[in-house]
Formats: sequence, C-alpha cells, structure tokens
Amino acid sequence: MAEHAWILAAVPGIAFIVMAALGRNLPRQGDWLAVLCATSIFGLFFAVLANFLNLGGGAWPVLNSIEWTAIGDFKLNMGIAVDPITIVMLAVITTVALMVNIFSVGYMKGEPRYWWYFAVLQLFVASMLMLVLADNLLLLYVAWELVGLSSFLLIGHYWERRSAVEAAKKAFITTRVGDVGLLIGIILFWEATGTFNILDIIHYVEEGAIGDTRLFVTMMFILLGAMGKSAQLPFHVWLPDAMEGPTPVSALIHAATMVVAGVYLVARLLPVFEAAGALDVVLVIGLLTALFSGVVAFAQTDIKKVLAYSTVSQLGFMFVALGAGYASAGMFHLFTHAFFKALLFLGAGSVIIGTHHHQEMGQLGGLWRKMPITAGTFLIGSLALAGLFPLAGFWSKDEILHAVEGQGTFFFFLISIAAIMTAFYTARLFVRTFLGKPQDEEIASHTRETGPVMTLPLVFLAFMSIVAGFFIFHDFGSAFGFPGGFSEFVFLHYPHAFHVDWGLVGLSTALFVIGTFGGAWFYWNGRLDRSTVMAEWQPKVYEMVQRKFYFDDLYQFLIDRVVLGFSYLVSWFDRFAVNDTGVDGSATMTGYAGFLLKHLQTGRVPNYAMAIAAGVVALTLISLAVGS
Amino acid sequence: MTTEVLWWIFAVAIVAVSAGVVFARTVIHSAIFLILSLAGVGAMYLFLTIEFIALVQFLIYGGAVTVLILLALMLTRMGIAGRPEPTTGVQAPFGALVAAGLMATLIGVAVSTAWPGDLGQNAVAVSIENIGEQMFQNFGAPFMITAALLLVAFIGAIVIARQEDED
Amino acid sequence: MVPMENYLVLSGIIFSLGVYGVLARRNAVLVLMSVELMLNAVSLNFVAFSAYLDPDKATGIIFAVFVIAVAAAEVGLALAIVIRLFRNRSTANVDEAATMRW
Amino acid sequence: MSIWPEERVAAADSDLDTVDMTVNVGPQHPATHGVFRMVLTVDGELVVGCEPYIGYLHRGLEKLSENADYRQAMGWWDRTDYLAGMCCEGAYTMAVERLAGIEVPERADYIRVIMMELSRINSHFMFLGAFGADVGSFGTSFVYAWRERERIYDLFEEVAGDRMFPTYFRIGGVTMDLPDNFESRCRWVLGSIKQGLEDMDGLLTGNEVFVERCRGLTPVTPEQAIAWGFTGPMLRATGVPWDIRKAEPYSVYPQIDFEIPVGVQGDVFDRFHVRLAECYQSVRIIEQCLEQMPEGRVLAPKLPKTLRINDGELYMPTEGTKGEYGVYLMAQGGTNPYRAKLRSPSFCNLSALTELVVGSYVADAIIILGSLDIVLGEVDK
Amino acid sequence: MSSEPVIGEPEIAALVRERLPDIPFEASETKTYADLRVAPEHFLALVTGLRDDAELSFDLLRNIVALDMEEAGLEAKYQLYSFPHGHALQITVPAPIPSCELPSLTGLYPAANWHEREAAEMVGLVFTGHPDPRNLLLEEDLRIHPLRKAHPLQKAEILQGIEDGPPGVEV
Amino acid sequence: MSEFPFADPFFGLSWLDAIIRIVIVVLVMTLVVVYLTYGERKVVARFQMRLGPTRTGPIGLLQGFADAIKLLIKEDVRPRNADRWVFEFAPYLTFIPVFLVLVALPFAQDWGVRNLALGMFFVFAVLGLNIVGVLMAGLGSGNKYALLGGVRAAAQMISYEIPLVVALLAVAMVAGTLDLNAIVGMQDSRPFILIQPLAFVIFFTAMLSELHRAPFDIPVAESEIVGGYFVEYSGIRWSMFQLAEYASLWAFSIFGSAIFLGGWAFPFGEDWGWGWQLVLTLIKSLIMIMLIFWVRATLPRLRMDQLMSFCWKALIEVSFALLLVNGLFLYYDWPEPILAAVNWVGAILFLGGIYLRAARKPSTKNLVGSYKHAEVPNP
Repeated sequence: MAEHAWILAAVPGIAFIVMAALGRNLPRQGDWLAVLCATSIFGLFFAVLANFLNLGGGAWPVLNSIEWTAIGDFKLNMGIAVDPITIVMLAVITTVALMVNIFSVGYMKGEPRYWWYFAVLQLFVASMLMLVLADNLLLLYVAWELVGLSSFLLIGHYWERRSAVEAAKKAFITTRVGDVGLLIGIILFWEATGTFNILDIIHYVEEGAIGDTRLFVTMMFILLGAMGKSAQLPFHVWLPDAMEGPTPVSALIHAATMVVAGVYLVARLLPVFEAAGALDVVLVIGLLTALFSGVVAFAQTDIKKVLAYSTVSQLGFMFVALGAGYASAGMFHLFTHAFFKALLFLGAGSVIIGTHHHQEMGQLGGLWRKMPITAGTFLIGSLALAGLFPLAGFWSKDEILHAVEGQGTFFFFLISIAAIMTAFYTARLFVRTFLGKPQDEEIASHTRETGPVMTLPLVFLAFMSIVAGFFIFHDFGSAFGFPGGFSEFVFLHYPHAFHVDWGLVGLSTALFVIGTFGGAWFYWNGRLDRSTVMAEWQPKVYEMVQRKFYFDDLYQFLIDRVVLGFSYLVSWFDRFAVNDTGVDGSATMTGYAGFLLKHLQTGRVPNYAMAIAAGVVALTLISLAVGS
Repeated sequence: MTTEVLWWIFAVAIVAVSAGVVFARTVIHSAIFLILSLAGVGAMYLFLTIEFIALVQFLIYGGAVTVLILLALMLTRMGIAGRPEPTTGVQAPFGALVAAGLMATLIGVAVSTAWPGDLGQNAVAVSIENIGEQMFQNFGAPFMITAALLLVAFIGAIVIARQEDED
Repeated sequence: MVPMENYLVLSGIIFSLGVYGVLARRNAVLVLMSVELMLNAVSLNFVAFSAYLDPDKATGIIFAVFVIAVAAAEVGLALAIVIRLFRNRSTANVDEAATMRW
Repeated sequence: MSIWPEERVAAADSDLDTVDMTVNVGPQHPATHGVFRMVLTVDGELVVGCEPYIGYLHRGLEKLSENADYRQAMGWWDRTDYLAGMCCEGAYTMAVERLAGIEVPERADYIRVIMMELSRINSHFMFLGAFGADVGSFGTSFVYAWRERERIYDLFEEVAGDRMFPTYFRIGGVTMDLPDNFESRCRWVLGSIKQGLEDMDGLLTGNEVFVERCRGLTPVTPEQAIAWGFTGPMLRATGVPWDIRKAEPYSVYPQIDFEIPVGVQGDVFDRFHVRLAECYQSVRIIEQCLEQMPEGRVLAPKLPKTLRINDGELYMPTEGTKGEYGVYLMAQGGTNPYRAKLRSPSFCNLSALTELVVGSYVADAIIILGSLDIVLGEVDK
Repeated sequence: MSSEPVIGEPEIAALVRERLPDIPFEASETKTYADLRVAPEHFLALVTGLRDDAELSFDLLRNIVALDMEEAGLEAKYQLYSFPHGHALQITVPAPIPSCELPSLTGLYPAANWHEREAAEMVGLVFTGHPDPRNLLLEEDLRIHPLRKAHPLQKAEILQGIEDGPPGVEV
Repeated sequence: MSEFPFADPFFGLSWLDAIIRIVIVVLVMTLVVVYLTYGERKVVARFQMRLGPTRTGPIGLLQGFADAIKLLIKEDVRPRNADRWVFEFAPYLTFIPVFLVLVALPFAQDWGVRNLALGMFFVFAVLGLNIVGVLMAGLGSGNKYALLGGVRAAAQMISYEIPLVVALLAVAMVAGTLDLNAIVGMQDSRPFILIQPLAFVIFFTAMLSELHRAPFDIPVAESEIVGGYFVEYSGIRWSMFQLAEYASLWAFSIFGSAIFLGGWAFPFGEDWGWGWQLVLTLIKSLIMIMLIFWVRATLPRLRMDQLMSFCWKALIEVSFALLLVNGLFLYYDWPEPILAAVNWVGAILFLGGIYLRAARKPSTKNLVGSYKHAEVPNP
C-alpha cells in the first residue's frame, strides 16, 4: 500500500473534480462526499502506515516512480517517496483534514457557495498530500503552487467582503515572492545536478557535487520559498490577514498543514542545508519570528488574530529547532502543534458560531458557562500550547529547548523568553474569552453551545493534544507504530534517543508558570485596568506592538515611496528621453514610411500569400545561387 | 516492371487530378478531384509499401476531410445556388509565374541533390509495430500536443460556426 | 524499381499546383483544398524520405501522421470560418474578406 | 435537440446556419396522402415557414349539387370523404330529410348507424396505417390496417354492391335491406377488427421509437384548438370531450351507450391514440345496433316521385370521421337545392397547418401533417 | 322510428336580445338553429358580443356560407357554437351592393381565415381586413366566382385572367 | 481437414491469384445481393402477413433477376439541373468502397481475397469513403430532397463512424490484433459476443446507421424526402445504389459476424474443413442480416436530432467507456470472465436504460386510464 500512497492524493483530487462539476446539484451540496473522502483517506493512511511499518527499516524510503515523459535524453520521472517524515505529515494532514471536514459541515451551514468551499477543501487536501508525497522538486513545486491556489481561493471565499479579497491577494502575492525564490532554487538544483529527485539531490550534495557558494545561494533561494509559505519574518504579514477565510480553513491550512510546508521543506532538505552551512540563517530567522510575533500577539484583540500570531511564533520555534540541526524536534513540534493549534482554531470557530459571529475578545468573556465543551477543549489546547506538563506542547517545546541548549546561552535565553510569551498570550486569550464576566450581555445572551458535529472534532483533537506528546517515548511510540519513539522514527540518520532531562523539565515548567500566571494576573476577571498598564505606561511602544512593529506600514511605505519614486524617475526618463526624441522622431519617420507603404496593405489574404510564396522562391533561388 | 508502369500511370493521373483541383470550373468538381488526388497519394504510399499511412490517408482524408468540405459546400450551397462569382482572382498570372518558379526550383533541388543515405534501392517496408513504438515513445510529447490541438480545433470550430445570439 | 527522385518530383508538382490554387483562386473553400493539396505533397515527401533514407526510425511516417492530424484540425477550423464568412457576407470570396471584422 | 424529450429544445440559434431553402412537399409526395402541396421553407432541418396549397382535387361539389336533383347529388357527396363514404351519405340524406320533413323507418336508422360506424373504423384504420408509414415504419402498420379495411369493404360490397362509393343511403332510408347472414358476417368482421386494433396497438403504441417521435410534438391547448376551428379527434385529443353524436345527437345515437375518448395534451400521440380508442367505441356501437335493430321497412313509405322542397334552410352538423361534417342546404322550391355547402372537417383542421408546422423539423412536419388525418377529397370538395 | 334530434334552441334569439340590447337584428328560425339577420354595420359588434358575453360565449366558428341571392345581392351566413353552454345559432349578413364588403372575422376567430378565402373566391364577397386574401381552391390569378348563380355550370376551359364583376352587372 | 484449393497463390502469380479470387467474390456477391433483395421482400412480407413475390419462378425465386433485367432496360434519366459528371459517377463511388471491403473479409480459414494484417483498419478506412459517393449523389442531383438526404447521410455517417470504430477497437484490444483472420481464429472456444456484448450492441446500432437501415433510415426516408440522395436516379444507376446498399449489408454482416460471432470458427473447436467453414460464415452472417430485417419491419424511424444526440450523448460515451474498461483489464491483466461479466453488466445497463426510458413515458395503459368520459359537452 505504501508504494500506492498516491491514492491518498488521488481520492480527494477526484472528489474535487466531482464536486466542482456536480457539487451544486448533489444532495446536500455534496458535503457528505467531502466527509466521505476525508474519512477514506484517514482510513487509507492507516493502511499506508501499516504497510510502511511492515516493510521495516531497511526498505525505507518507499519509492514508486514512473517515467512521465522523455524528451531526448532528458527523462522526467514523477513519483512518490514515503519515508518517516512523509508519514508524520500524512498523519497530520489526514487527521486534521477529517476533523476540519466534519467541523465545516456545522460551521459552513447555510453559507454561500457551500459546495465550492468543500470542493476547494478537497483540492487543498489533494495538493497538500501530493506535496508531501512528491519525490521530486518539480512535482513538489506544482503541489506547492496548488496549495497556494487553494489557500487563495479559501481565504477569498467571502469575496463579497473587500477585506477578504485584499487578504487573499496579499497572501497570494506575499507567498509568490517566496515561491519565485523556490522556483529559482529548484532550477539551480536542476542545472547543477540534472535531476529533480530529492533523494538524488541530497545524494549529489553529500558527494559535494555543488560548489559551496553556489550551494549556499541555492539554499537561500529555497529558504525564501520556505519562509514565504511558513510566514517567517519578514513574510509573516499575510498569515494574520488570512484569517479572513472561514475558520476551519484557518485551522487546516493556516495552522496545521500548509504553513508547515516550509518547515517540511527545510526538514526534507536538512542535509543540504547543513552541507551549505545555512542552518544558522534558519535559526536566526526562526528566533526572530518567534519573538516578534509573540510580542505582537500580546496586543491583538481578535481571537483568530491572536491564534494567527501564535502560529507564526510556533512556526518560528520549528525553524529554530531545524536551525539547530534537530529536525526531529522541529517535526515533533509540527506534529503536536498541528493538533492543538487546529483544536484552538476550531474552538475559535465554535466560539464564532456560538456567539453568532463575534470574535473580538473585548466583546466576549465568561463563555465557559455557555459553551462548556468548547471551553474545556479550548483550555486543553491552550495548556498544550503554553506547555503544561505533560501535555503535547510541553514535550515538543522541551525538545526544542533541548536542541537550542547546544547553540549557546544567548539563544537559549531568547527562546525561553519566547516560550514565556507563548504562555502569556495563551493565558490572556483564554481568560479574556472564557472566564470572567461577559463583556457584552447582548452577545452572551444569544450564545449557545454548538452541535455535536462541531464539538466532536474538538473532543477528538483535545484528546490528541493530550496524548500526541507521548509519541516521543519509546514504549508509547512503538505501541502506536513509531518504533523507538518519535525522534528515532523520523530521523534514522540523526538518532536522538529521547531522555527526560529533569532540569529542563523544571525550567520549562517554570517558564509555563511565569507566563501563564502573568497572563492570568493581568487579565483575570476582565480587569482591564491591569491590562492597560502597558498601554498607559508606554503608549508609543504599545502602539508599535499593536501596529505589528509597522511591518504593513513599512511595506506600504516601500511601495508608496521607493517604488513610486523610482517609477517617477523612470517615467520622467520615458517622457523626455524616450518619448519626445526617440518615439516621436521615429513615429514621424514611421508615419512617412507607412504613407508610402500603405498601398501594399490591401487586406486581401491572397496578396500576402503571393508575397510569401514569391519570397520563398526568391530565397530558395538565392540560397542555391550562393550555395553553389 | 509492372510496378514501374503502374507507378507512372498513377503519377500522371495524380498530376492530372491535382491540376483538376485548381483549374476546375465549379467547387464541387474541385472537391471531387481532390478526393481522387488524395486517393492517388494514398496509392503512392502503397507503392512505398507503407500500408498504415495509406489507410490513415483514406480514413482521415477520404472519410473525414473531403466529407467535411462537401458538407460545407452543401451547407453554404455554394455549388448549387450560390451567387456566380469570378472563379479566378486577378493575380492568377502572377500566381502561375510563382508556382512555375517554385515547381522548377523544387524539381531542380530534388533531382540535383545527392541525398545522403539513399542507397538507390527499393523502399523498405516499415512494420506497424515500429511505427507504434516510435510514435508512443520517442514522439510522446508531440502526440499529446496533437491531441490537445485537435481538441482545441474542434471546440474552436464549434464556437466559430455557432450562430451568435444576436443574429 | 522507382527511384526516390520520382516521388520528390511528383510531390513538387503537386505542391506547386497547390500554391497556384492558393494564389489564384478566389473561393475560400477552393483555397482550403489547395492547402490540402500542398500538405499532401509534403507528407508524400516525408514518407518517401522515410522509406528510402531511414526505414528503421520511421520518423517521416510519424511526421506524415502528424501532418494528417493537423490537416484534419485545420480543415475543421477553416471550414467553420468559411461558413461564418458565408453567413455574414453570403460570399466565400477571399478577395472580399479584406477586413478583420464586419 | 435531444432524444430525451425533457432536454429537447428547438434551439434554432445554436444550429449551423444554412441558407434558407424552400422544399416542395407535394403535389406528388408519399406523405401528402393525395394531391396536396405544402411549400416548406427550411433552415437546415428546421421548418421556418410553411405555405399550404390546396384545390388540386376541387370538383365543384357545391355547384354540382345546386344543379342536380336532391337524390342525384348523393353520388357526389359520398365522394368527399372517400374513406368513409357512408358517413357523408348519412349527413347529406339526414340534412335533406330534415329539410323536407321526411320520417325514416327505425330499422333504416340502425342500418345507417352500423354503416357509418364501419366507415368510421375504415377511415381510422387508414389513418393508423398511413400514420405508421409517415413515422417511418416500413409499411408494416399499413399492411396491418389494410387487412381490416379489406374485410370492411367486403362487407360493404355484400350489403350495397360497391366498396368505396356505395351510394347505399336513400332519402327516406336505405336502398335495400341487409343480406340474411349479415349479422354473423358483421360480428366476424368486428372480431377481426378488434384483433387488428390489438395488433396496431402492439406495433405502434408501445413502441419506444414511435412514442419518442410523437409524444409532446406540437401540443395544442383546447383554447387554441377551438380558435382554429378544430373538431373531431383533433379537438378531443386536446381533452375536450365534444362529440356531435352526444352534443347534438341525431339518428339513433341517443339510444346507444358509448363513450368519448379524449387525449391529454393534444399532441400528435394523443391524436393517434384518440383515433385508436374511437375504433373500440365504434365497435361497441355496432354491436349494440346489431342487438337493438328492429325488423321492418328500410325505406319510408309514400315518398314523392320527385322531391320538391318549397322553402327553408338548415345547417346540419354530423360527426364525420375527421370532425364536424356539416351540411348547409337552402331550398327555394324546385327539385334542386338553392345552395348547398359542405363544412368539411379536414378543411378546417388543415387551415392551422402553418401554425402547427413552423418551428418543427422536416421529419416532424410530415408527421404533423399525417396526424391531421386529412382527406383531400373533403378538403377540396 | 328515429328519435327527433334535439338540436337548435329558438329561445337563444331572446337570450341574445336580452344580453345585447343595443344591437338591432331580426330573429327567425331555420330547421335547426335560430337565425339572426343583422345589418353589415352592426355585424362586427354582434359577433364580438356573442363571443365575449359570458352568457353567450360563442367560441367556435363552425362555418361560413356565402350565398348569391341574385337581386338581393350577396349574403353570408355564419354558424356559431358555444362550448360552455352547448348552444348554437346562425347569423345572416347581407353584403352591401355593389362593394360586397364585409368585415373579416379573422381577428376574432382564426378559423375564419380559410372559410373567408373560400367564400371570397367562390361567390365574390370582399372581406376587409383579411390578412391573406388570395384564392384558396382556385388558381391564383383566376378572378371568377363559380358559385354565383350567373356563372354557368359549364364554360370554356380557358379561364385564365377572366374576371367576374359585381352581381347583377353584365360582364 | 482439407486445404482450400486456392490457399496458395495461383501458379505463383500473385496478381492473377488476386484477380481470380476477386472475380469469385464479386460473382458470389452479385448472387447474394440478388437473393438478399428477394430475401428481404420475402421476410418482410412474412412479418406483414403477406406472401411477397411468388410469381417469378418457383416461390418467386427469380424475382431478383427479373428486377435486375427490368432495371437494366429502363431509361437512364439525368435531370437537366444535375451536374453531369458528379451525378453519373456518384453510384460508382458508393459502390467501389463496398467492393473494396470484400477484399479483406475472411470467408474461411485463411481464405479471403487478401489476408491483411491491418484488416480491421482497412475495413474502417475503406468504408469511410462510402460517404463520398452519397454526398456526390446528393450534391450532383440538383434536387432539394437529394441535397437534404445527402446532408443527413453525411452527418449521420460521420457521427456513427466514431462509436463504430471505437467499439471495434475495444474488441481489437481484447483480441490484440487487427488481423481479421486471427480474430476469427481466436473465437474457436467462445465467440467475442460472449465477452464483449456491449461492443456488439454498439456495433450493431452504428451498423444500422451506417447502412441507412431502419430505424436510422433518415437519409433515405421515403415519407419525408422521397428516397433522399438517390431520388433522381433511375435504371442502371439506381440499381448501382441498390447493389451497393445490399452488398454493404452483406459485407457488414460478414464483418460483424467475423468479429463477434466467430465467423468461420466452429464453436467447440472441432473443425470440419473449409466447406463447412464457408457455410458457417454464411449462416452467421445471415443471422445478422435477419436481425436487420426484423428491426426494419418493426421499428419506425427516428428523427434527425434524436439520432444525432443518441450518437453523441449515448453511444460515443459508452463506447469510450468500454475502451477504457477494456484497457484497464488488459493493463492489469485481470481474468477474462470478469471482463465478460463487466461487459454484460454494461450491455444490460445500456439496453435497460433504453428500456427504462420507454417505461418512463406515459404508457398506453396510463393514457387509457386517464381518459375522461363525459356525457355532457361541458369542457
């Protein structure tokens, strides 16, 4: 089955075609088809997993490739490669996709273009699966762009709203900048090695087939793509805006799967990064991103925005782990993060539905009475995100701390700060949303717990958020098919047996306690006097944070001033140098010539054909004469 | 010997009917001469011992292309009640000149060139398996592109020939 | 035996006749038929080359197949254009179709 | 443009355009059932115009009747609807009798009804067979129909001495009494007719292709049908249960129990099917007549040697095979009518041909023409 | 003994007079139906009333008879029938001399089209407002009116281009 | 088992051998056509409870010859409007392709005029040319009925060629060859109709259309366009059209029986020699012909648009689906019984779909039931 894992991608692909063609006319607009599709790939994943594990260590990675086309000597192979990283990604994608599909049935009920939403969701799942299954960079790039497309379509799902349109465009264009880098990187690879196959490329690089400088440049381009997709500084701006899309989409695409594509790409090419000496760049970028977005998350008032910045921050954590050379730590955080962040997003979606589309924290509060299941699961997710022992987030964050430990105290200190911030804003989010008194009685009175179709996925994901961390343990992991625990399973080449470092556990618990209690103290019971301390004390700083360190304004400024200024220069040159002297002069010439030549322009095809034929005869005769 | 005689008969006939295509007075006669010319070229492929191409020629040209032409003539009723139009354009003499020049050039080139690899022996039969292998292996991409081209042409023809709503 | 030059000369004559038809005739369908004649001459040439010079690779034959396929596509489109022309102008005279739109 | 009727749209716009072309259907054409001509203007296969031309069989019935004795004229009248001569004779004789006030013996009335209904069956069989051929069946339905018609004609020959134009009715009764074995012969023929109807039903009505061709073709609403002057099966196919035998009854029809078959939507299939069903009703009528028929005279006594009618006029409608067969007579003394006028149902039904045909396909135009069931002798008088 | 047919209702004339009091007509009876004799100028109003009045609603035009009454000029008789009420009547309209013009009923009854064409060619009535006043049964360029009393039963075969004038006027 | 006497080239002269074979086939074909016309009249007459021809010879056996003689001595009329050469050559161009088809047909084991490796392809290619003659007749007659008939014939034949070819290609894929003799040889244990019934249904339908046979006889519709493209022909030229029609009927039947019914192959493997093979070919083709006659005597004619949409909306899709299914089976080398089962299911679904469409309509019974019986004329 593992060698036929392409079926996983084919099923939602077919579902997309069917739903795009018939969706409107299917009973219930085809949502059952979407859920059926998600369920079947969820089931098929276990078939793949079982088969993959049966094959044992020696046969990894499982390859299946066909010759797609051959043009001369160049043979283009398309195929899939299934190795432990892929399996992890598959697990995340299929699980979260199933949950999100089920959740969406409740969330999107009665929304416009219901069928189209589900159709594009299937397209996304299909392309994401293709992305992680691809054994070559070309196919990966195709899937990369396809996930971008589906992300664009889903962010802009409510295209009647101008903000949604803007957000979709922003996401598309911003990631496109990175994608161009990725494409250039792929082409550079191909030029150097003559293949798109990832394993071959790694093989070539390990043999030193590419020069150092060139390799570094190539890897920078690849990293650009990864940063764009994973919303790393300075490409992070699109991800918060992408919250304009339906919330389940945010959970699936902008928290669990698509945004981690960059992490996946870096992890996949980690040997190459290592060989290129580019890991430090990754580390620094990740750290900056984690810190920066953690700070920004303090000042956000929209639930989804907070979660979005939190996602950016956690992606930074993953990059940090990768930059430290510990791919397993990064992948493990990816794995756990997918569950609890999807849980949080879906919980936010549940809140939005339950409160009839209110998502500003200032208007909420005290929801735990009204929505106990949502609140409970949200609490679990929050604690997992903040890193409470022994929830999933704790173990993966622990791994990252452990990884950074080797990189120097400074980095360790910074990442600890970031961890504290995580706990802080998580606590703030939970407290302001669920605890205390309702800020707006009107909204509170209408709030209802959502139905089982939405709460059941929450419960499942909450369960996963609790247990996902245990996969790191040898016994637990092997019981669930990850022999040797998560780290050993994911990276055979970097065996990193997990052991509990009690000092680190203590530190990390301390970080959790500081952050959580800090957040809770500030915001407990809606006491905004404490929370506004910062704003009163340093309004400039607060504004800076709230304005997201002026990144959007910076970009706007760049476009307004630099680009337009340059354009002005160019236009001046065009007007005076090109237009007046060059164009007008030549136009006069051309006009005169046209006046002379217009008699040849009869508009009759036979005349032209005659000219062509006569020309051919003349040229042939000339060439014969010259040739002989 | 028989083959050569037959070949010459066919060659003269093809030239005659091809001339008929361009010189015939009515379009329908031209179309029928075209069928004969195409069939003659098909026979030439038989002389070259390549039945496959000959059959493709019959099937596509004889069965589809000329039928399309005749159908278009019927639909537009050009051959029956169309307005009498001058059949030959004003540039006929120049055209004749150019065509004659072209013919002379082509014949000259064909005869005078020493073709590399021409062993001076009879044409060799090409097996259909060979053609199939070549077509689907070495010419896979052109094959696919041709398929796409046919589809696009099909759709385009429908779109163009469709009557517009405001008509 | 028939030497290859015979085929080449024959195809040259057919081709030139087709050129004459394209240049001299006014009826659009007739022009189209002349183009068909030219394409035929070309594919005859291809096949003759293939049979005499390179029988193993069959490249010319493949090209002839492509020429036939493209000719079929072209005829379909061109006839659609002719029908369109005839409908709008009630003529199939290429000399009168001197503007791109009407 | 579909074999599935619900998808079918007469989408003339999307077809390839052609030059409009006129096609002469008739005067000599297999589908016109006589000398009728319609000029179809076709756009490809689509009929965009239709101009019917009649009069090829015009024989001046009315002028001839004005110049002939009341009795002499009968020979002309049974040549109008020549597929059902008895019905025409019946209409004419009853009109003259009503005008002159002549009483007809009851037995003669029963004989007339039997003959008229046999004629009706005969005419409807002609329609069923020819309609099958119009739709494209290779003569099978035609031959089926012909077998039964042959038997009816044989019966007519035995009764009246002639097959098609018997001139059997007389003003005041019928020429002569029925032959001795008539009842058994007639019952045998009726059995054969029922079998023939079953055969026809099995061959055509249940046939997928036939239904596909006829169902939903030019449905006519009752309002349209009345406005166009449709009567008879054409009107009944639209769902109006109107039959002169019931509405303005004449002869012995009030004593006979029968029903009026009607269609649903007035399309071609309904017209076909109404006629098929009417044959069963006619058989029923004949069977009742055979049972109820009294003995007695067949010709009124004391008829004048020369029939003179002093004054008066009347319009006498009867249910002909194609619809309302009305006879208008005006007498102003003398042995000849001053004015005789035939209201022929085929003529009225045919007058709506253009409206029915335009917008359909050539093949359908033929079927629609066939479904009108015209008889040119009646159209042209 | 055959049953006496129950067609024709003499009281229909009274009903018409009650429903359409403004229109003058003479009522009489034929052997079957009531006959309303109306002047040409009231003819169209009468027919419109007969068709549109709810109590009358004569929706079927059965027949048109055109007569040549010799000295009295041409007449047209219209037989109407009402589906909703099952009653029928006849209208007689004398055509004015010498124009012989009557209003066409094609606007009210589409079925009148061919009846009027036939009446026009056979007797020589002129229906004003008829959409298609060509010959129907006779040849298109024939302008004779065979059902005129003056028209002989037999005549020389060459009939092309011959025209009959108004009644009572020698050709 | 005796060898057929002409199995080897005659006197070693291949062209003489070909001529002799073709003469034999053409003579047989002429005789067959004469008796097919007679047979059709007889068979259809029995369907219609008539006797058919009885007077000419014993039970009318010489009727065909009488007709032929009558046609030969009839005046050959050419309308003034007709385009002379087109009009006169059209019958030959309809006839020649049919004639050429006979070259490739297998009449007995390894015995036809020529045993072509591309036999099936040859048949398609040559049959495609058949349309040209029809179109020429339609265009050249200078008659509007003929023109309409020609347009109808061209549209119909071009359209139906696609499902015909595709369905046969599906069978050829299963057979793995285009050689008709080899295809027949494979069917000594089971005819292909058992494993490719859907292809047979499509082939038979498309064949009726290509032959202009009821219910697809639209181009020659007697009651609409008075015979269509050959309305202006008379005498010998008309008989050429008839000859072509019946010869192609026969050729198609042999072709179809070779592909689906196993041609000369004996059903249970035991072969009784070439003489019986000829008889078997004849019997199997007669089965097909009888089916065609039966359909013609029973079914009315479809309308042009119904015909076209049946082709483009039903037959072509089904035939391509069949091609796809066969390809899948061959690619994955799944066993033949499953392929046969899938095909049977497909054929039953296809025919059942048509049947259900008929059943979906208001049936006769329903219509009778919905009649309103009114005593009072009060709608």
